[in-house]
Amino acid sequence: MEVLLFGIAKDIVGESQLQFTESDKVPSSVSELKRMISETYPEFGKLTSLAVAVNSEYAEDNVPLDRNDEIAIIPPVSGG
Amino acid sequence: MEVLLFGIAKDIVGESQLQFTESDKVPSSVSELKRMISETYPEFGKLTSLAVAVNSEYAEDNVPLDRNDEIAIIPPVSGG
Amino acid sequence: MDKKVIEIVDRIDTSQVFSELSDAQSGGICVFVGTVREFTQGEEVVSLEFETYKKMAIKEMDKIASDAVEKWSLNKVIIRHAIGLKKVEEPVVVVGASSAHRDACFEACRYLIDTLKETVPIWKKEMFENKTVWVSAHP
Amino acid sequence: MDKKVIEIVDRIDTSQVFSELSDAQSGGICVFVGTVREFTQGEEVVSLEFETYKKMAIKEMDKIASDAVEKWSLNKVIIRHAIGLKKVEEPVVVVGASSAHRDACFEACRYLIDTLKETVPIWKKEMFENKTVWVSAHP
Repeated sequence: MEVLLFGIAKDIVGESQLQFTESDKVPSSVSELKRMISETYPEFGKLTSLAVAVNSEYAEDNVPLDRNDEIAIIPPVSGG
Repeated sequence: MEVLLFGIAKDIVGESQLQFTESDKVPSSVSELKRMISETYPEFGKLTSLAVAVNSEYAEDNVPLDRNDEIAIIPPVSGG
Repeated sequence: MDKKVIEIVDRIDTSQVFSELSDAQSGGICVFVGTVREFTQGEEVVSLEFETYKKMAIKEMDKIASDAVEKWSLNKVIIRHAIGLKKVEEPVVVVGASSAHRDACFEACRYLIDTLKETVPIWKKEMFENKTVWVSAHP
Repeated sequence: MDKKVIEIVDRIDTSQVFSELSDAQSGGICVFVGTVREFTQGEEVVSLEFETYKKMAIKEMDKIASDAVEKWSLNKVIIRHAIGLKKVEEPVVVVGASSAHRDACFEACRYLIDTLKETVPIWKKEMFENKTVWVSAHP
């Protein structure tokens, strides 16, 4: 499973994508993904907000993740 | 004394200026001017509002008029 | 460019207005353009004709601009009105404000057009197929 | 032209926006342009850099535009955002609405920019002389 990273999320991880390759460590829901990245990279816990997009739509915590989904971490937006 | 006319005021009078030539009929204040033109041209009484400018500033009813002033009838404005 | 641009013109060019309002201290620019609409209250408008008492109109527009600059700490402001015959879709008025933050330029821009319509001696005649009407003249 | 213009571009040209929003049924066009301001909280900004998740950003911008068209019966609407490096005074975003009356285009324009800032996945990095900051990232 691949997770796209943007803005400060990319800086925190140091990559533009996260790879979940071992099947026992692939997050099964939005909330599990958020928990896993915040454990591995505590800097995520300091952000104003943290959202996840599934197939380029904002996804609630209970949304399940499939390895064919396009998944992205959405740190606090600041366009305009 | 000359009084400039614009918009519908010009249409009502049929001229772009009013002339007050006989000294006994020259209005001495804004209110007198308004009364005189409304008597001569009753159409002024039907307008939404009627203002007078003295030296290109809105003037209250009690402002005196001098023959050297630049005087104008300001019918309801509708710019924009 | 001066902080205030106050003009009565024969024809409005909208292409330069954001350049005119550009300022290094501004994060937001809000501009309103009033245009000739084809229908008013269901009747087809052929054209509009604008007339002004120019000397007084410039004075009144300048007061509005100065009040807005002071109230909203604007970096730049524009009030530009066209006169003469205007056809459907043509711009007749442009007002704009440039400020550090967007609240100020939105509020100022709204103030500029609302106050212009109330106080500036400009008169609009609507030309329909079979009649002409001085707008707002009668209740 | 389509009723909605939704774009992410490298460089914004403000000179055509009023032509793009022009419509025979519109009496008012309101446009907001966001530009790079030289100082933020007293510190001198050298430049801004914008990055986006383009596919999702276009979707979110389209939702905002569609909601505004419906709510305010707009004749035309534009949301155009720039990405990449932007220097002081450069435009970074243009939003605009074209409607029969001015209330609608003012309210819609404000809604477009406010909602864009809340939901559209675009990120802004402020570059100062000695540091860079992702705007709004931290409380």
